[in-house]
Amino acid sequence: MGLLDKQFAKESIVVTSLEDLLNWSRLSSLWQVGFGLACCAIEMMATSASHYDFDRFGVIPRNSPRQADIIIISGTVTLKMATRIKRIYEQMADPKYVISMGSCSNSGGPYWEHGYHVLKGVDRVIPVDVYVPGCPPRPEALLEGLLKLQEKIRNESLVKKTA
Amino acid sequence: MKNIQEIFDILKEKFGDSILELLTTLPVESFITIAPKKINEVCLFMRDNEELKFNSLMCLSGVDDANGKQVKDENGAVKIEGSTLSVYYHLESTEFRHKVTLKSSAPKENPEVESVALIWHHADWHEREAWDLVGIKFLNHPDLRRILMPYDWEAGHPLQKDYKNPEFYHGMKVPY
Amino acid sequence: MALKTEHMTLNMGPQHPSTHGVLRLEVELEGEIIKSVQPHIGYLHRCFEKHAEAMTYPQVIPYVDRMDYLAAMYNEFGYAVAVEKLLGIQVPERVEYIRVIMGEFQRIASHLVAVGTYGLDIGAFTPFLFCFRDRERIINLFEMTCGARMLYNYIWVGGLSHDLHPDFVRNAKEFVSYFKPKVKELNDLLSYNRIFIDRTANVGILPLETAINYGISGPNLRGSGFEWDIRKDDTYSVYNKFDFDIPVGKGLQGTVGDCWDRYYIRIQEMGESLKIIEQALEQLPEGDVTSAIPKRIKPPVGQVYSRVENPKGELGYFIISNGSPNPFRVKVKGPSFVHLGIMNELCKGHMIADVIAILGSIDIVLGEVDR
Amino acid sequence: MTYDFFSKLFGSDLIAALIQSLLPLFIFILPYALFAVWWERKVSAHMQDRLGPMRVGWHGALQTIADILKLFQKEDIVASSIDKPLFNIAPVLMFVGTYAAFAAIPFSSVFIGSNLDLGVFFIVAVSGFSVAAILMAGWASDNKYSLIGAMRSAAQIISYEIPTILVIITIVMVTGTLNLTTLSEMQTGHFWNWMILGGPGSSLSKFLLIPSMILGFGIIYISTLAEVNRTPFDIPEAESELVAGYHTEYSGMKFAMFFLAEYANMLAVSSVVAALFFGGYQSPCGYLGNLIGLKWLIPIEQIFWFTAKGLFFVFVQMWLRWTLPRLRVDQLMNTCWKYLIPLAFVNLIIIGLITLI
Amino acid sequence: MLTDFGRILVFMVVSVIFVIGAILAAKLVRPSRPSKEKLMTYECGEDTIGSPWVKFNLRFYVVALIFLIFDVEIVLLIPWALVYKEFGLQGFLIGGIFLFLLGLGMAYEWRKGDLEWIRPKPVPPVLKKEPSTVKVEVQA
Amino acid sequence: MIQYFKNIYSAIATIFIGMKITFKHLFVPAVTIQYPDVKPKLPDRERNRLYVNFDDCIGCDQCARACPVECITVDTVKGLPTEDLGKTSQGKKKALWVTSFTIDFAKCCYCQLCVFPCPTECIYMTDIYEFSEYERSNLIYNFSILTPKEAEEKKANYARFEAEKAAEKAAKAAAATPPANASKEQ
Repeated sequence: MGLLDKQFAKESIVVTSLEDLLNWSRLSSLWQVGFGLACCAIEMMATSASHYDFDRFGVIPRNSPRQADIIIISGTVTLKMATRIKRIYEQMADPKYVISMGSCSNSGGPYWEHGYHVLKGVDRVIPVDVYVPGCPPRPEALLEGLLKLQEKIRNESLVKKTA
Repeated sequence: MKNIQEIFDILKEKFGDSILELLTTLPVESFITIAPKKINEVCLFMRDNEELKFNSLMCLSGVDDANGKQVKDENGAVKIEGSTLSVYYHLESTEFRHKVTLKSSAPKENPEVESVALIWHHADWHEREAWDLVGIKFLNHPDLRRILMPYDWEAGHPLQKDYKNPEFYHGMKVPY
Repeated sequence: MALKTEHMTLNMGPQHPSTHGVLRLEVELEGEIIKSVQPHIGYLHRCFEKHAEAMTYPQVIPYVDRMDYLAAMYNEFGYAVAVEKLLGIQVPERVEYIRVIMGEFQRIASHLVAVGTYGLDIGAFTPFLFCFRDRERIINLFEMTCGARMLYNYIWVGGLSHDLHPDFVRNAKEFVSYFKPKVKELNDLLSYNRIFIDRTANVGILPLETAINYGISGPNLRGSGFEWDIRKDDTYSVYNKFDFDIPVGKGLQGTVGDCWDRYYIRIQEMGESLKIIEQALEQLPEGDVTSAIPKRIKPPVGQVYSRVENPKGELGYFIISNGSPNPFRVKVKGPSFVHLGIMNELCKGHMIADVIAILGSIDIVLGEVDR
Repeated sequence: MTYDFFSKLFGSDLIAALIQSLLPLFIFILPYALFAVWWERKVSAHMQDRLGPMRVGWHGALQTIADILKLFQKEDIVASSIDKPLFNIAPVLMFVGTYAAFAAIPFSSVFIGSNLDLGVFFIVAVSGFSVAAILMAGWASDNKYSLIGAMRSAAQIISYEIPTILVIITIVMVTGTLNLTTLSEMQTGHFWNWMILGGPGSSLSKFLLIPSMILGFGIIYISTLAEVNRTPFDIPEAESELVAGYHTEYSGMKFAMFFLAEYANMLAVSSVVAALFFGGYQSPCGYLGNLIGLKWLIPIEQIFWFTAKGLFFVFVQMWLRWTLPRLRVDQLMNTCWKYLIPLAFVNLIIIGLITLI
Repeated sequence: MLTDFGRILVFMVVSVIFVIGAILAAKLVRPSRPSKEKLMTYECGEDTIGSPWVKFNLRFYVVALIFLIFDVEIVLLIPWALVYKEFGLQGFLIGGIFLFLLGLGMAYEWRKGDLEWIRPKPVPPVLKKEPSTVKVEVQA
Repeated sequence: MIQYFKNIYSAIATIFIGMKITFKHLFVPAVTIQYPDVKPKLPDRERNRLYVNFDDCIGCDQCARACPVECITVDTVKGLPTEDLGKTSQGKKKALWVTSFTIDFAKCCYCQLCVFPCPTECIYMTDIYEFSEYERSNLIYNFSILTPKEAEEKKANYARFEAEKAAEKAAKAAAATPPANASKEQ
């Protein structure tokens, strides 16, 4: 049972500063599952290419989900693919995050109405942290989504939330 | 370079009854209709004949003609009965530079068409696609499985005009 | 060796770094030798054909973009050509020229991705990023013209959504002069690298007759040494007004039709495309680009099969119209779909690493394979 | 020697040895590994017209620390079908092999973990640990990619050991010693005393040796590249074919250990190459300490030169990695058996003849 | 006084402790949320087909064998390399003969093709002209 | 034999050529745009998030019909003849209350087809691309300036108006025709 599985009842200086350190390290080194689905994957590649350079944020593609922290669902999730995506997500080591990139993975996108083989939103199989709209989103939009995710991680807490 | 009339004449002479008709009234493209059980022989002839040499199959498409009449079943779902499923073959000869369109129709209840997968090898996948999406059975096809849809898809052939999508697939909700 | 090793079945994909998307290859191995390769596709089947039946003719265009998303402009081009044939309309000359310019830019962009990812497959990371860097410039040109980076909805039936941006011609010329030395650099870095040649030459040889029978087209067919290009051999638009060559595979580093040949065709084609762009920019006529767009598109009953030379090969549209504003049936013959069918034949007897090399050299896009 | 110093200070050999062994880990290898990972990312980025890590610290200087801290919090997945003992031992063994090699590398004239007479051979032998570790990792993972990667890796590393040893023998033939400290001491003075330029002295044979030595350097550098699985010989972890090779199933800290070992290994082989051919910790142009009469400055300068040379060769490894595609496994074996080994043989004989003159 | 190798033992012990310590220390922090799917073997998200633990290619043993021969011979060469200069040309020739034999063996292996990594010449796909008439069962 | 040395030479030579190129690029300034700090100027035809200038919207539903994705939903209710609904900036009189005008940006494919048919040019694409969200429901934008309460009110108003009109009509009809007939009609 590690620290990250625990929930402290009370806040204390040690807990919060440790939490800050851990959150900082997690948010600045989000390794990504090297995984592209469709059109958005090309924009994702463009984001890691020279002009936008994902590496600036510490994002590097790892091909094995075991070593990755973040999965960017970049494109249309079909029914055939959905079970695989679920498994790849499952096989990532905790803590892990999901960015849903583009209309298709947000809600089925242009294929929501007649797409008999399209999953209408990847959040039906895995929990999504950030939705990046666009079809495909500009690389900057993806980066902005990443910043939003970093913001979310920064606010994560080991302290039990009191309602 | 031969035009479609000349090709039709050659075929008619060779195969007679299997070649049903030549339709030239359409505004853009004309096509030759061929009996579905004879299509493989005709195609083999067209590929190997010295005058025709259709060595390339450009495209093979399955189409649900939806030319029957609409029937509502007890659940209110619309079904089309008595229509035909057709296969269109677009052939080309890279040597003589002529092209031709063939069409072969089979009734929807028993959509059996002879396979040309061993004549032009890439028809293999096209036919699998036509089976998968439209539901045309290709006789003597080496490996007629679904290709685009999951192998365990049970709800039928989605490009048929009266196709109904299932509610759930492997526990995932399908409609929006 | 008399002793046989057991066969091992290995899945490559759908999440695999070099299957270019969500392709799954089921590889049967004996040691490292391939016994058979079974491609499983459909992981990106987005029901294009069903959508096309539910949309009006102009509404299909955004979906057409999303098929071969690396060459969206060319997909639109092909679709527009097909529907115009069905409608029997003539489009203004300026529109044709702009279409050709855009199409050729798209060809360069698509080939850049093909070449770059091919380098990545072989293990060279830097050329990949160089290619994407140059592609970004082309994308900027597109973005300036129509506002989108990848999926343009720019070429419409009968015309274009926008006229060229006033700065376009200048920027395009700038790009042409910028890009020429980059091709040489890419050649030095990758194409003529000894390791790269060893990895690709004499690998995955595709004889011409087999290629034709398997329906291979485009750069892959030319790589097998057949001078066949729909832009010249079944000309459409205004391609007959330009002077350009069709590069064919000559087996410079090995046998005709090997991976290196197919790769090098793409490099050469980028140069040819630059030539076409230069000529088109010179001859660009004046005119209105939206004048020929029909108000309501309602083609007569009939059917058309029309094909264009997509960067990946022969892209055919088979459209059946029943006289309504929605197409009755649209069937797309995507070159990638056809090319993938020969994987098994090409890979037999090679090693695992060669599967990647072969797959990269036939340059598929899964969006087009599965539609 | 630092060992004697500590030994006197604490009056115990064991404590001295402990300190001696902890020092390189904490003052050298960990900082170096942190630096090298960041540096590799920076070098690759700038070669590709990018910037690399920028967001944490100055030009992303804290990036690796964040990475390590993050890997620290990552779940450790031990899949159900694997061979658990082997799976757990592999990262330990991998790191031990690498780290033990550092025991015999002279960081300066006063600091060496263990001044073995068989120094070079010890390093070569101990690097065989990594073969075992990789094989274990690959086998235990119950993963096809891992297994293929491990198999390739084993074949690759043991094959490339032969040219390495053959080149080392040529050095032994010229110098008559296997002790790395002695070897480094021999190359003192200026850079023309380095082995790559024929070693110390000014006889005719020195000049005759130069081409052979350059060839020998080329061979050993290529083989060491292969031994640490760097591009163009990175087929065991060939990303585009085998996902992540032998460490596909590893996550969290265990993966971090493989990572650390990889970078430490890069430095280890680089320093061996530097010690054999480029004077080890020796300065190329005399010591400032000698010049101004401060004797204690010399070891510090030596550490500097040692680091500089080591890092330079590590840089070349990175440079190659971001330039070249990777070889196929059969070509890899061909390169070794048909090119490097015969050439090393011929080189050996030529050097033997020259030294007789 | 520890011997030289004793010190190396200390080095090894330290590194073992370091690795195990680091992994155990991480255990204090890291979460542990195993699930059935997570503990499955990763194979690109697909079900694995068969075990990877199959009989592997003999080629690897051949390489290992050749390596072993070379390694043993090289071990014999080291003492020779250290001292041959004392015996002049004669000393060199003794080693030289040995090396020659080694080289001869290598040349033999080369000729025999044992150095070739198995790479059967792949045959380019040849077109089968005639369609087969064998009936293939159609899957419904 | 010559081939053997040629191979070695070509390998080394090409490797050096490659290394020269990459080394040169170490000193080429990076092309990277440091996004959150530097934002590039986007071209004026940029196609990102849609914006509806609601003052100009007449509720004609053209955009919703042009949309291939059907991510635009426009609900309208007729204004009362007595009400003044305001004018568009081009001086066209509005006749419909647009009770809701939602665009679901989680579905939108940014194809710009909705922009062209708009008669008042009130729907257009902007260059705002930074609008990622933690919740998908936040991606549904409602452009209508009417609050739900107002919308309800308008609907009720119109329903009442309709009812009144119908009643009036019925009364008129009842007055004009014999009651027996009227009951038959109903």
